[in-house]
Amino acid sequence: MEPMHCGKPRPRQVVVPLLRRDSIGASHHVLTFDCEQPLEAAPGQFAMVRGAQWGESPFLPRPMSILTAGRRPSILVKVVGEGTRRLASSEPGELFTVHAPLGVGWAPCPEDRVPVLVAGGVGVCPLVFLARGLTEQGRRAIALYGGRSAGDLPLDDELAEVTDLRIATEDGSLGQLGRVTVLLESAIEETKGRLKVYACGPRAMMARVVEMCRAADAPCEVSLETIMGCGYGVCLGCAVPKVGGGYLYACSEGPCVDGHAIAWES
Amino acid sequence: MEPMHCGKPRPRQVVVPLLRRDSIGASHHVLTFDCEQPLEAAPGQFAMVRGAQWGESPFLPRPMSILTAGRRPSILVKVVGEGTRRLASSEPGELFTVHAPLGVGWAPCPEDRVPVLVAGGVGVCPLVFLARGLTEQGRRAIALYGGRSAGDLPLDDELAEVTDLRIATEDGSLGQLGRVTVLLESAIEETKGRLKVYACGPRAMMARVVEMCRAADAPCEVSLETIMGCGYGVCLGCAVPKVGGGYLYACSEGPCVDGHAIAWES
Amino acid sequence: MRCDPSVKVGALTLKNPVLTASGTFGYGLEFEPYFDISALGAICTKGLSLLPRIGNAPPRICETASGMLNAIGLANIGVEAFCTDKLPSLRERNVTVVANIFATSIEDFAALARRLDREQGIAAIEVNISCPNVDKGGLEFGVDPQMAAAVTSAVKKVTKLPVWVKLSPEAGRIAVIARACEEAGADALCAINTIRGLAIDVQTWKPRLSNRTGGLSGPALKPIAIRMVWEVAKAVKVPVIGIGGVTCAEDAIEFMLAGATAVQVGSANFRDPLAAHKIAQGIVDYCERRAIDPRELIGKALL
Amino acid sequence: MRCDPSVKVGALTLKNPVLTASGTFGYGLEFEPYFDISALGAICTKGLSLLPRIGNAPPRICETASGMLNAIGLANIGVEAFCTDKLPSLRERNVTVVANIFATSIEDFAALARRLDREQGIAAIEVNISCPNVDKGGLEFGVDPQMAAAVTSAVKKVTKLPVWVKLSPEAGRIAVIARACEEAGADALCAINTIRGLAIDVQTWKPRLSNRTGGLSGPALKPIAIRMVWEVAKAVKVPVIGIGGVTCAEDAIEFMLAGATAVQVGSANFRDPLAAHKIAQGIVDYCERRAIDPRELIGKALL
Ligand SMILES: Cc1cc2nc3c(=O)[nH]c(=O)nc-3n(C[C@H](O)[C@H](O)[C@H](O)COP(=O)(O)OP(=O)(O)OC[C@H]3O[C@@H](n4cnc5c(N)ncnc54)[C@H](O)[C@@H]3O)c2cc1C
Ligand SMILES: Cc1cc2nc3c(=O)[nH]c(=O)nc-3n(C[C@H](O)[C@H](O)[C@H](O)COP(=O)(O)OP(=O)(O)OC[C@H]3O[C@@H](n4cnc5c(N)ncnc54)[C@H](O)[C@@H]3O)c2cc1C
Ligand SMILES: Cc1cc2nc3c(=O)[nH]c(=O)nc-3n(C[C@H](O)[C@H](O)[C@H](O)COP(=O)(O)O)c2cc1C
Ligand SMILES: Cc1cc2nc3c(=O)[nH]c(=O)nc-3n(C[C@H](O)[C@H](O)[C@H](O)COP(=O)(O)O)c2cc1C
Ligand code: FES
Ligand code: FES
Repeated sequence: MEPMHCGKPRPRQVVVPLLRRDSIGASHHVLTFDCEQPLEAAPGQFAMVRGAQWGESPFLPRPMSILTAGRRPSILVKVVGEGTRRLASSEPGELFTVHAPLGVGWAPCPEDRVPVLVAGGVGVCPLVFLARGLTEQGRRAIALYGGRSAGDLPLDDELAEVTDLRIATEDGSLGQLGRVTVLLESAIEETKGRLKVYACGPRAMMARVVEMCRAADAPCEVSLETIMGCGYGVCLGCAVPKVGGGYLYACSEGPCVDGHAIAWES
Repeated sequence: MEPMHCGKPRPRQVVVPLLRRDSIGASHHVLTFDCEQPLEAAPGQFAMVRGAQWGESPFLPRPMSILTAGRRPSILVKVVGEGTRRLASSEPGELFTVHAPLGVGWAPCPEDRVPVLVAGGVGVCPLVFLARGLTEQGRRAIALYGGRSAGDLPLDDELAEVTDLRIATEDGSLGQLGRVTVLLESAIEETKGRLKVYACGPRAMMARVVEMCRAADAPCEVSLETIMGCGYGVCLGCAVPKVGGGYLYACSEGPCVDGHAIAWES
Repeated sequence: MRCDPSVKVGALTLKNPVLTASGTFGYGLEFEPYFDISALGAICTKGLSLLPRIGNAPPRICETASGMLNAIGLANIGVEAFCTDKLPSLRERNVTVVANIFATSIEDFAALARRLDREQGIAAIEVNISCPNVDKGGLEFGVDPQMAAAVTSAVKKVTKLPVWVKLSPEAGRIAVIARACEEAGADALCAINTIRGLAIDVQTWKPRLSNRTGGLSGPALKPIAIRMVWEVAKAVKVPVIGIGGVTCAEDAIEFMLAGATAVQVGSANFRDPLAAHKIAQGIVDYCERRAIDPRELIGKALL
Repeated sequence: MRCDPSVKVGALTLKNPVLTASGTFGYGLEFEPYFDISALGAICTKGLSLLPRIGNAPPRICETASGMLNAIGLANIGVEAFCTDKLPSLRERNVTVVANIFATSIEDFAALARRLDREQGIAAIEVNISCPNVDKGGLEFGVDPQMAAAVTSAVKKVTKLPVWVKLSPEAGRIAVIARACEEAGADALCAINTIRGLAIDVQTWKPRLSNRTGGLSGPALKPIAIRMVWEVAKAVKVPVIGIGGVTCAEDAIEFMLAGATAVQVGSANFRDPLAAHKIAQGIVDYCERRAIDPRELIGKALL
């Protein structure tokens, strides 16, 4: 895997039309945009997205992981509030400001470790992108994907194409009964601790994953989902407490960061 | 013509989908809504309209003359700012709050006078509605319709169907060269002053029409287009200065009022 | 669980915590076609003065981002006409009426209260010491604790009705004014009135309102209003009534969590005549879903 | 007509009337990938304190209707690191730099100014006496005319740089503070900083920000900001720089018509890194269309 931290493509803000909206169930929607100039992005980077016609409210753009780059970049939106509701109900042709690529993507996986991707809900996006990159390099990741029930696992098919996918649901409606951490336990055993974990999902999940990796002495990167104002380092709104005090800024020092560096308890 | 002031239908606010949008040139759009319960309205009454998904900004609904009533009521929108831009760019299926019928419509035309409708721009709406009502009663109005050029005369065909229509444009691109007041001069002569004028259009036009009617000793009703907050008499935002001091409220005492009662100069 | 939405504002029990704000609900009777307004916590009348006022020249309102400016100039029919033409109908309909009053001198405030005290069917007097849109007597009373206290006690002295004082957000420290009014006998404090704003037309280079400045209301104002309600609620023991940008039940609940016993719905009435009614219902729904009593919300975020 | 957009703020000539507001533009270098920031009127740095500050615990921001609340807590790298790590690059790029400073005592304000006075490449010092988001030393200086004047003259005494004072909207009478600062030697007045607001999560019953209150910025604030700029511009002779909710050229022009010589673009930078650049261009377009000089706009609606 190529170094993703250096030689980062330059972020730009463009106004582009929505090309298509693919809705997966009621609350997940893949939005694909039509860009004249291809969007170059590395797995784990994100975009700040806002409807060009939203007027003054909602005021700020919304951070969204980049699912695919290129001329037709896409994101996966889960409806949680007004901004995501508007994104989810937009129609092809509508104009959006897309500010991307932003942030620091995933770091390469050491040759001697198995990449294990742990996804929860929409946290799957940056991991699908990562898995595709790994596949291109001829590496195959193990993916662990969990949710409350089968309906909370968008893009499971996409993930299955490029990984060795294992699923857990809390209600047992798909895959193993229980949380994704059960799957991680097996994966740690299976790889005899020679794994590198990449995790993205709810905060509580990521905290638990990091804890398990610490016990197994395994590296663990996480993609942080904090509230963001600007997405490019100028508002200082996205502070995340670090181990040992102080804060890191999720948008410019992350979103992909060393999970062991985060003070999860705070 | 039945008395429109009394026995007014009760106003209601409903949430209804846009059924169709018919655009006339770039800046005029007829919006037709789909109401379960028919909208009962008298010519000259108006609706307060707002997109149900606009969020908090634009904040207020926009007053729009009712063009047609019934199960599929319609309005004609001219784009002048953010609210009308949003109305004009909305797609069938989008939901709107429609609060109608509001205000006092046109008063009946005395049997011994010829109804003469003077329209400027989108002021044509309440006059088309009026002309249709008059036609149903077996009366035919003279309509005088003016604008800067041919493109400023939406619904001229609709008006021609139900009136004896005469057109004036300032650039001479359609009808007589000049302002609509030139046509009014002839109409006053033609009817030997036995006319009742109904006018709706830009303030300056209405002021001039009222002045000419005063000189001819003819009754003249106008439909006021003031800024409105609520449209139903509770914000006191729509004050219009009266002859002799004080204000009348365009939404509850109008929009159709005796033109001679308005202090146009102020 | 069926919840009982009634709240007590001092000795007065309101059917529910949703009132309508002065100047945004006419005299109440305008809502006849829409719903039974006696079901509301209360309605606050348009500000009443001793003599009728015709108000400011137009334009009186304009829209701003998520809000609006108004400079109505306290147009009203006068206290006398209110008592004879409006109040009897309201009384007949069993509406809980709060009479909002406005004057340019302490004497006139007292005279208004004295006049209203003679009437049946008024639940409380709301003293507006915070109107930004009149030449005289609006803000002075609201930004100076001594003046605010003087108006409050002058009104208290001449009426047995509960006296609510409506605070201005333009006082540097709203809690200081609030405490002064409480000490002077206010039975409840209402916060906030509008904040003065200005909008200029970049085509004509003229202010959008004839009065130049106007009071900002609507959702734009809400975070400031919530903060002020929180500050006032921490500073006083009497009930606080929250006002500013309430458009939905969640907004009302936010005010209650910040310390408000009840809320007033203002500009939202312009968008939807049923706004207050729906908000009251929404609070009941929220509380039933959570199996709590609406009164439990009051001040829960005060910590 | 080709128009020359430059404006004079006291003795200082700015390339155009569009600056970027403190705390919304980092230290400027973050904009390297987007455009040449030396083309701006000026950039105001994130508020600098004597020692680095890590800022408040998250959440630090939340969105409100047409605006946002922030309680960053003046996180900054400290004046020393600014002078050694950031300023040289800015100087090299010919950026017009306004150093925004913040302290909790008059002595520290003076110390900051003294330190900055030693550096080349600083066009002016902007004294923030109006930060609502710190425990100490934010608002006290901004709401009391004596204190505001004391800070101003302490800073003036130790620097030859132009001193701008950034006013708080929370002073009861902003014009009084403005006049006090002018008399104490301020070379320009910047208005306004954010107004404190509060937002509460109705699910968790907790404030949305860890600091509880935060400063409201964005278009929601604009009418209040315009009104205050108008009041300040009427009260003083020194230039006024307008801030609050500027998102487009029309907003900037509105501020200028109200009396501002220049404007600062704040939260709008979060939506669009090119916001300030586009606004500067929009003002030129507006003026060329009307064949006027941008300076002619200043105060045209003051009457
Ligand atoms: C780097 C990054 C990548 C992300 N990728 C995706 C993605 O691919 N797909 C997706 O659906 N979502 C993603 N998110 C989360 C998404 O940004 C938020 O869900 C969205 O901003 C909420 O906006 P809203 O207006 O719908 O909700 P609001 O009404 O603003 O808030 C609703 C709830 O969501 C919380 N919230 C608000 N903003 C954020 C935020 N930035 N992150 C997390 N929670 C938030 C609020 O605290 C509140 O509880 C990502 C966030 C980050 C920081
Ligand atoms: C009774 C009545 C009937 C109307 N009927 C129609 C109609 O059938 N079709 C139509 O296109 N328009 C009609 N209007 C005018 C329409 O309401 C306004 O054009 C609209 O509210 C402007 O909203 P906006 O957000 O687009 O413009 P804004 O951005 O709010 O303002 C743009 C410009 O329009 C002016 N304006 C704002 N509100 C009004 C208003 N209520 N009346 C007049 N000017 C206003 C502003 O002062 C400004 O100069 C009617 C108005 C009234 C009072
Ligand atoms: C058009 C209008 C007229 C108002 N008139 C009065 C009034 O007469 N007396 C008063 O105390 N407040 C008056 N107010 C203030 C409101 O009662 C309320 O305090 C303010 O609008 C904030 O609430 P909102 O954001 O819900 O509108 C008026 C507000 C508006 C918008
Ligand atoms: C995230 C954020 C941080 C800010 N930090 C500072 C600061 O450090 N110093 C300061 O004087 N003002 C600060 N401000 C205030 C802005 O400079 C500006 O006065 C305010 O945001 C209003 O302008 P706006 O509406 O254009 O954002 C900050 C504002 C925001 C939103
Ligand atoms: S989101 Fe603005 S600094 Fe990170
Ligand atoms: S528009 Fe509100 S009273 Fe007429």
